[in-house]
Amino acid sequence: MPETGLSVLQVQNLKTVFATRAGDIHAVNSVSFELQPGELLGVVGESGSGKSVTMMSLIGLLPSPPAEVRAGSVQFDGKDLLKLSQRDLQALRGRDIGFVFQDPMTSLNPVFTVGFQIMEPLRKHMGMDKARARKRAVDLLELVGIPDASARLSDFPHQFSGGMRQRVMIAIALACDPKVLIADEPTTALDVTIQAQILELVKDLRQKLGMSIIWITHDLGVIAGIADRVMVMYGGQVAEYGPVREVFANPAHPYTRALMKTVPSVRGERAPQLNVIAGQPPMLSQHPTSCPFRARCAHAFDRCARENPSRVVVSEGHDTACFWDHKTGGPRHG
Amino acid sequence: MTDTATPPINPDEAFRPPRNQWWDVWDQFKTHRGALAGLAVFVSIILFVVVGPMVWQVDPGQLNIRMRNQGPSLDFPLGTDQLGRDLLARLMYGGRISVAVGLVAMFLGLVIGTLIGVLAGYFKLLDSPLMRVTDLFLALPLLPLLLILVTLFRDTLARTFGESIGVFLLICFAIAITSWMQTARIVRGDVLALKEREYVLAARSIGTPSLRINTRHILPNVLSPIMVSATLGIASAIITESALSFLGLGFPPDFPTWGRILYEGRDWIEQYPARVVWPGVLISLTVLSVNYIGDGLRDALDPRIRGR
Amino acid sequence: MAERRKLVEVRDLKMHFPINTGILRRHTGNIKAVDGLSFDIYEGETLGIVGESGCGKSTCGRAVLRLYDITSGTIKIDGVEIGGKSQSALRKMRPIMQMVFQDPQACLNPRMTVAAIIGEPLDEHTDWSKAKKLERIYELMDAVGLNRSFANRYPHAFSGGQRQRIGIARALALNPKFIICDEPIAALDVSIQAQVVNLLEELQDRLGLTYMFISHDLSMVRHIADRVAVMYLGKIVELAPRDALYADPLHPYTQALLSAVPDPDPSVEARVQRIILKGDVPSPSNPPKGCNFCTRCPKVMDICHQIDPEYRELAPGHFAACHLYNDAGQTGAPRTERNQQGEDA
Amino acid sequence: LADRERGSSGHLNIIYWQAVSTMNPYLSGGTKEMNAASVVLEPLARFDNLGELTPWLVDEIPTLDNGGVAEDLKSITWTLTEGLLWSDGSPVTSADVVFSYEYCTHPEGGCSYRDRFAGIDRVEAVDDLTVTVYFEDVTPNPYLPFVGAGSVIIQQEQFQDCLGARAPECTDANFAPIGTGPYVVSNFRPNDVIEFVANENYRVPTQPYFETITWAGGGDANGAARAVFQTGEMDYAWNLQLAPEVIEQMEAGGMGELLVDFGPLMERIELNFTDVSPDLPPDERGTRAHPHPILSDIRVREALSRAIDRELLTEIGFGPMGMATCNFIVAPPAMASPNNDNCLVQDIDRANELLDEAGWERGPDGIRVKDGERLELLFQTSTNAVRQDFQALIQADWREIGVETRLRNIDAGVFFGSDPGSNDTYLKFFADAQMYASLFEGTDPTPHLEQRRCGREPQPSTQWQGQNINRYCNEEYDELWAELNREPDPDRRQELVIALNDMFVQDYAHLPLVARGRVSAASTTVGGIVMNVWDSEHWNQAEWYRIEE
Amino acid sequence: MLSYTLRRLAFAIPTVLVISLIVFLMLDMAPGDPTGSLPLTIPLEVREQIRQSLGLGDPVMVRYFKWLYMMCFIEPMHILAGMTGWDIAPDGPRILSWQTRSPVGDILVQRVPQTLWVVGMGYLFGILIALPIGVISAYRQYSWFDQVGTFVSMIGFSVPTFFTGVVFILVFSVWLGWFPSMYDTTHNVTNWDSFLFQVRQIAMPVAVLALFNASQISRFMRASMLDNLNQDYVRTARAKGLGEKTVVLVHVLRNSMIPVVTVIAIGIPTVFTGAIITEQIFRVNGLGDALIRAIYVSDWPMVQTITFIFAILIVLFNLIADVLYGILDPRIRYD
Ligand SMILES: Nc1ncnc2c1ncn2[C@@H]1O[C@H](COP(=O)(O)OP(=O)(O)OP(=O)(O)O)[C@@H](O)[C@H]1O
Ligand SMILES: Nc1ncnc2c1ncn2[C@@H]1O[C@H](COP(=O)(O)OP(=O)(O)OP(=O)(O)O)[C@@H](O)[C@H]1O
Ligand SMILES: [Mg+2]
Ligand SMILES: [Mg+2]
Ligand code: NI
Repeated sequence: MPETGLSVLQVQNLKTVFATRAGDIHAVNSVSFELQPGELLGVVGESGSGKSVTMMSLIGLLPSPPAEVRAGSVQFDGKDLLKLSQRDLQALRGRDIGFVFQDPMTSLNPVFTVGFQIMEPLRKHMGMDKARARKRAVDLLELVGIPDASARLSDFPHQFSGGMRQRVMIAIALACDPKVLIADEPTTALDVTIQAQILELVKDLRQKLGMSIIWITHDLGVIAGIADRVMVMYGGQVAEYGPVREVFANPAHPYTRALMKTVPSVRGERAPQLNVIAGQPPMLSQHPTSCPFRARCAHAFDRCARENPSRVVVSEGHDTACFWDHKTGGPRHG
Repeated sequence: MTDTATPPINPDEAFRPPRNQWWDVWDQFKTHRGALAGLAVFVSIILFVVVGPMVWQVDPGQLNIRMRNQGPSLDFPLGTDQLGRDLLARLMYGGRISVAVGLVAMFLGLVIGTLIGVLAGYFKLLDSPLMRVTDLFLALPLLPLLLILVTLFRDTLARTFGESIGVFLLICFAIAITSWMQTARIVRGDVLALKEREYVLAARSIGTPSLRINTRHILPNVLSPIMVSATLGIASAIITESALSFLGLGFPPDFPTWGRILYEGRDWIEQYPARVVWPGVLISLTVLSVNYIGDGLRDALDPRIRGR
Repeated sequence: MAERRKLVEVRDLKMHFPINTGILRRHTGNIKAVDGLSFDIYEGETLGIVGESGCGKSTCGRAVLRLYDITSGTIKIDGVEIGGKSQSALRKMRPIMQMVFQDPQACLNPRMTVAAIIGEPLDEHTDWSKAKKLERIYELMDAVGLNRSFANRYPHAFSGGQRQRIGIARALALNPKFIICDEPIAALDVSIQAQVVNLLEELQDRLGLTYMFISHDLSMVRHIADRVAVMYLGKIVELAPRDALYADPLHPYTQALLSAVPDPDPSVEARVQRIILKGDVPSPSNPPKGCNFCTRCPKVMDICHQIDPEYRELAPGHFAACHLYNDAGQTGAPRTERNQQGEDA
Repeated sequence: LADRERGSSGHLNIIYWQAVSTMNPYLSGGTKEMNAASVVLEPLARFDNLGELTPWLVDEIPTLDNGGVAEDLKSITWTLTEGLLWSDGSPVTSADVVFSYEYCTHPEGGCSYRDRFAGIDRVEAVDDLTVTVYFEDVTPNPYLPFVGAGSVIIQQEQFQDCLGARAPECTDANFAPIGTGPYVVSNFRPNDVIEFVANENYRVPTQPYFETITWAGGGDANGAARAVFQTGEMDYAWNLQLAPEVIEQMEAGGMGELLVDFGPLMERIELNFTDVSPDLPPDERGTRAHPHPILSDIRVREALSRAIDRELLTEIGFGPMGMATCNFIVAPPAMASPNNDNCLVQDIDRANELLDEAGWERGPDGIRVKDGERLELLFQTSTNAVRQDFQALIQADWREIGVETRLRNIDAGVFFGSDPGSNDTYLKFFADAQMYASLFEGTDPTPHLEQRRCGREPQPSTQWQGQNINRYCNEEYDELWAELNREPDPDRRQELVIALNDMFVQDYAHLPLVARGRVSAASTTVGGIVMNVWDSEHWNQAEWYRIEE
Repeated sequence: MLSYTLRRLAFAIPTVLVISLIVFLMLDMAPGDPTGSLPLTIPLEVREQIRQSLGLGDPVMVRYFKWLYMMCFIEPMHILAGMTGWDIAPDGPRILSWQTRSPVGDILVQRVPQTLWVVGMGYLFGILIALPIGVISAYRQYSWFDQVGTFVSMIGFSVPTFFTGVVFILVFSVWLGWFPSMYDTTHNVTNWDSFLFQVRQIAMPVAVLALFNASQISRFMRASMLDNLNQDYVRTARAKGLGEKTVVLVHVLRNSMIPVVTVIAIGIPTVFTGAIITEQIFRVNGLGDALIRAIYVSDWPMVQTITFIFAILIVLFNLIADVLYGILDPRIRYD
């Protein structure tokens, strides 16, 4: 369990369910984590493991219906975000918490100019007039490295390349100097050279503005490069959580271990064959009563099918939800 | 196995050879409440007009001069008209024609509209000419056109198919030829977008010729706008038929179609509103039921919704 | 290497999308999506094509299969020239060459069942009985690792990796010799990427397939390809055997590309020196004068703004187009030597 | 009554649901245009509500007795009232009368009332006020030209540049003719609305009583009736062709009353004497070369007539606005034959007997058969709610005597058109029976009776033009008509008309059904209206006034 | 975009000409007869003369080109002269209606105001009603509001206007006496009172038409909103902290309007041919009334001219719709 301290954001036992015609989908189950000031938390996990849903649940961005946040609390600035009224949430979104969405191609409104879209939160939250908002928008675009920013304000999103659009999204999220930035796979759609440009930018920003960042990605390489802590998710749950070096050096959860092995590299030895995690991700159609990874787990045993493991601390600030002890190679006790 | 990606494998489903996908459609259709209600109403209307006259064996043309303009009674459940004809029998008998014309004309119109829309959308060269033809048809004054059609073809058709079938075909054709344009436009718009889809390219890479690309990949995906056109098309076909018959371009005056009953009742609206309300209700019910069936079908035909 | 048969020979392939303007639809310019590519693919090998988004990789793949009417150039597949053939004449060639598309969601018709999708090529090119087709469909599903019981499902009910398998099964249906894989893994997450890549490799081993593997994921390309071509703005800037390229990239763009790849090991990550490119990719309708890369190149020279560098073989099997290596005695020369040494590694 | 002044009644609203398209009756020929024009343009003499000739712009009607009509019956001389002024203040002269003749008879003018001037040799102005009409032939009835609302006097000054082909181009004149009538057009919108103001130069100083008239057009008969009977928006509504119950119910409100009068308008069924089978060659189909296989037998025709319940038709279709009849000439009353009342009562038994006699035996389904041919008739008419009801009723009546009837209704524009290319015109009559109404202008039925003469039938050689629609042919009839056409004595003429009528009707050449009244509605607040079926309904428009409560 | 528009315009002219020729030939073939509506008392010889005086003696192509010349040159000049008071009206014959024997152009000019007042307003109000209904139905899909909306619009579409029109007249004119049952085409709006009268007299026909139009357009609006409400950019807008109102009415609406605006634009030409039945019931003598009457009496020059104008409008508004599409949706490029 994460220790309580001077955290900006503290999530406890978050549970999100999609009520669909075919039944409930338990997309997020008892997720808890916290975010320290100025920290970058990397979130990794397989597609469909609930990364995006978790983050969107925090500030009520999921479409409801079908989404329902069934339990948990999200402490931010002394308030529980899940209990805030719609109006208070609106005041908070964009101003205190910025969000960069997964798909830059569709996340910008195609019929408004980029400038309009950047200026919108500025005028709403910071009460800026048009001229000042414009000036700030130019600054933001320059900050994210778009050349000739003032001219490009009046362009439409489709006139931007994918990488530039992603940077516009980041500019929007940063517009009001939020305390927390949530970036959902901001670089997946980009090629490496542009991804590198953005990673540089983020490092820069963190230094300058001191904001806390949650960074979702599949790319372990990215996490390794920029994150302070990492949270590995699987099947709607937190599988492992800890400082990045610690987790990469001593992965405690069998899923994390398997994940590390699947990735090929441009450097070093070229493996003759890639490792895969056999099997399929879980269905999430019921509240989990057993370990979601057990069907694909190399170390699964009886208990895994009977009980859903809760998170246990394996070392300082590093915990995992598994009955198997990577140090001993046998079942964990207690 | 409950938490693997695939739902528990249903033993019947597993290894069952691929079945006609219309079964899937039906399975899904069954779960759509509005559509089922629509289907029930539609079937009742069909029964009403097809089986109805066999049960309620009253000649719709039978005059009962002494029983003119009666309200509902045991002998005349819906009352009688200005010549003492039984309204119920007329509605049942007339409904056959109205529903048949509505369906056939709508269908013909859809076929023409879809064909033109697909051709225009798919083949760049045909686009401009076909859309101009659509403009032409939109601009053509309907009535003179129908007059010409009737003059040119009624006798020939009547001789080849017999009077009533000839007139029926003529009317359906006339309505279809003057109502396909909307469909064509909508379909064209969708096809323009669809043909750029990757799965169309994929089909081309397999070597599927244009014709089958259209029938297999494009047409099924424009079904939903077509369905909307169908719904609106039935209503306008029924109303147009009555206008035609009323002008003497359609069925002989002793064929009591719904539209005609409605038109005839128009003058009596104040005295005997029932005479307008009943055919009006039947037309509206038909349209509504088709609309809901269309809704259900659209959902059912979309496998993405089906799974939900 | 040279004794192997060339299955695909592409010479000076150009694919320009016209820009027409004016009342008379005058042809006023071109989007030079692919602008003069030449390469060969040997039987049984995998040619990787990398490059950033929008540089013409997909267009190149589609043009080679003649899904587009190409602007100029020749394409020879299995000894048959198909550059100028009509679509109906190509129909007979289709079974030899197939394609796996970039987006597994978009390339499957959402209204067809898996069986129907995989069976479509069979419907088009064979006159087998229903039962025989079904037999083949099941066989293919087994081959790509799809459970037979999925045959009646629709694409939306599958995960991305499974969808990509359906696409692969469809491509395999007619026993092709040559498959173009257009970013088959870009849309998938890591563990599934690995599944697909393994599947492709396994099929190549079993069936002796030839691949053209388009991707912007350099680590995957390194894993799967035998030779790699790097594209930038419609042109190949460098083409070399895999190990030669990764070990010793010649073109500044390739160098930047490789240096930008993040490494999953935090300790390595911390040490890596990145070449961060500045500026944006120019538009293919209006490429810069001289070398296409001159607007972003960290090693740009005056000549780069004047003359388009020639695409030359700088070492056996290692081609590049860069002024850095054009004059003997420049910085590039010793590298070439080193490269020669590493050739058989 | 004495204190009524010109303009004292204020404003009058008239609604013509069939709107007026022009104010020049010569260029239209429609009754509605004639009616509207009649409040501006006037003839020399017109018929009053009893059908009597009344001097209008003249002091007396010229007759043989007063010497106005020449002894040889070849000319008639009219003398204008002195001091008549056009509405623009200029005097009315005989030159205007002559001009009116020239205007309408110009060969390129397309004047609709050209036939009013048929048989005229010349028209001469004797002096400023006297004008003589010379006929080519002996003309026992010289009261066609310049008599009645269809033959009005127009101002030479205004129309002199509008002769012949230029007639339609004079839009201003055609829309606002200068006239002698009680009103002047102040605004005219074709097919929409006319606004009239009182004519300052009208010859009766206290008239017209209404200062202004709005003559609205458009809408439908129902709305027009409602506007008079129910909302009171309109004071007068013309030609209410509505079901009797509908009108009755509306009238019950008490805001307006129905004005009905009977003229020569009569609804009838024509029976075809020729074979119109489509199997015949096109130039023989529907000609006298092939007599009708069924209807050539007078017994069948009589049976059809007797089977019809005319009283019922009247009740359902027209109520108080119609009268069952068995005559071809139903008006003027003096000319209506008293000899044919036998058909007024439906006689199914007699009809059956007749058909039995004629050899038509009932088949198993009740339809009669002879020589393997079914007694089946195609019965067509124009599209009109009442006519379709009639079709249904007659179909039922005929069904009762074993005659099968197929019905067809045709758009009126096509049915009454004369396009030789269309097979649906009443002229071609490619059916066995057809129903429509017709009438004649004025009080003299001679031209109307002429229509049934042999040789006047439409046929391919005449491009299907001709007025003997049912292709009736009877030498006796032709001779009798020739006699009528020569006969000046009114009493004898009356006898001849009745004889011709009886001959035609008793041949069952066509089946008269209902004499139809002209039906208009007037608000109870308007007085002075006198319904007139022989002339314009607005013949005495100047005398209409508002009844003060 | 400009060149696209110009190119389309250049194509529009031949299109309209071809349409007009086809319509002309068609009308020539039609079985109606301009003398068919005259009383039967008028003898056939006279009828034939009337036909000759209408110019029916000329060969059809001659008549067409005469008409075309008049339509494209003389009539516009006359109408322009009438509007501006300039003395530019050329001499020479104008297109004369066979029925009224007056220039067709003048009649059309007279009829445009009514049509715009009533049919135009009906369309306008239809849109104004339809848009919010469509937006709310989509925003609250499957709520009772949506269900009722679907039901009412289907009824509104399938119940003919003559029924609703007569019911309105009975209730509001006959029983309640609120509104006149007949439209006064001579009424001029000069001051507040006359404006109020104008409002009263258009109230019912506009209501009837608005109901009908709203039924159709609200369906389109709803479908289009539904398509857009689930888009990713909506989530982005929410993430920026914008209020629901801004999100729906600015971000979603603008995108949803793209197809709807084109549907509306394509529907505008039908305003000009009027709503025939409604015009008849309320005695609004507009263009629709002119057209239908002309057809009934086979007044082909009138029909031809109205059709020609209609064809121009159709071609033009199709073009406008396409161009609007391009303007509203910056992604669309025409080249
Ligand atoms: N609107 C929705 N309705 C139903 N289920 C949903 C919805 N949105 C997400 N889910 C389900 O919630 C689960 C978690 O989805 P989520 O988007 O959080 O995955 P993710 O970890 O972000 O994956 P990716 O890496 O592909 O973005 C998935 O199983 C998905 O099917
Ligand atoms: N049909 C087309 N018409 C016009 N331009 C096109 C067309 N298809 C592609 N292009 C242009 O050609 C260029 C190359 O596109 P292509 O799809 O080949 O890029 P890519 O390398 O596959 O990029 P990605 O990695 O994003 O798939 C792009 O600039 C694109 O805009
Ligand atoms: Mg996600
Ligand atoms: Mg691509
Ligand atoms: Ni433009």
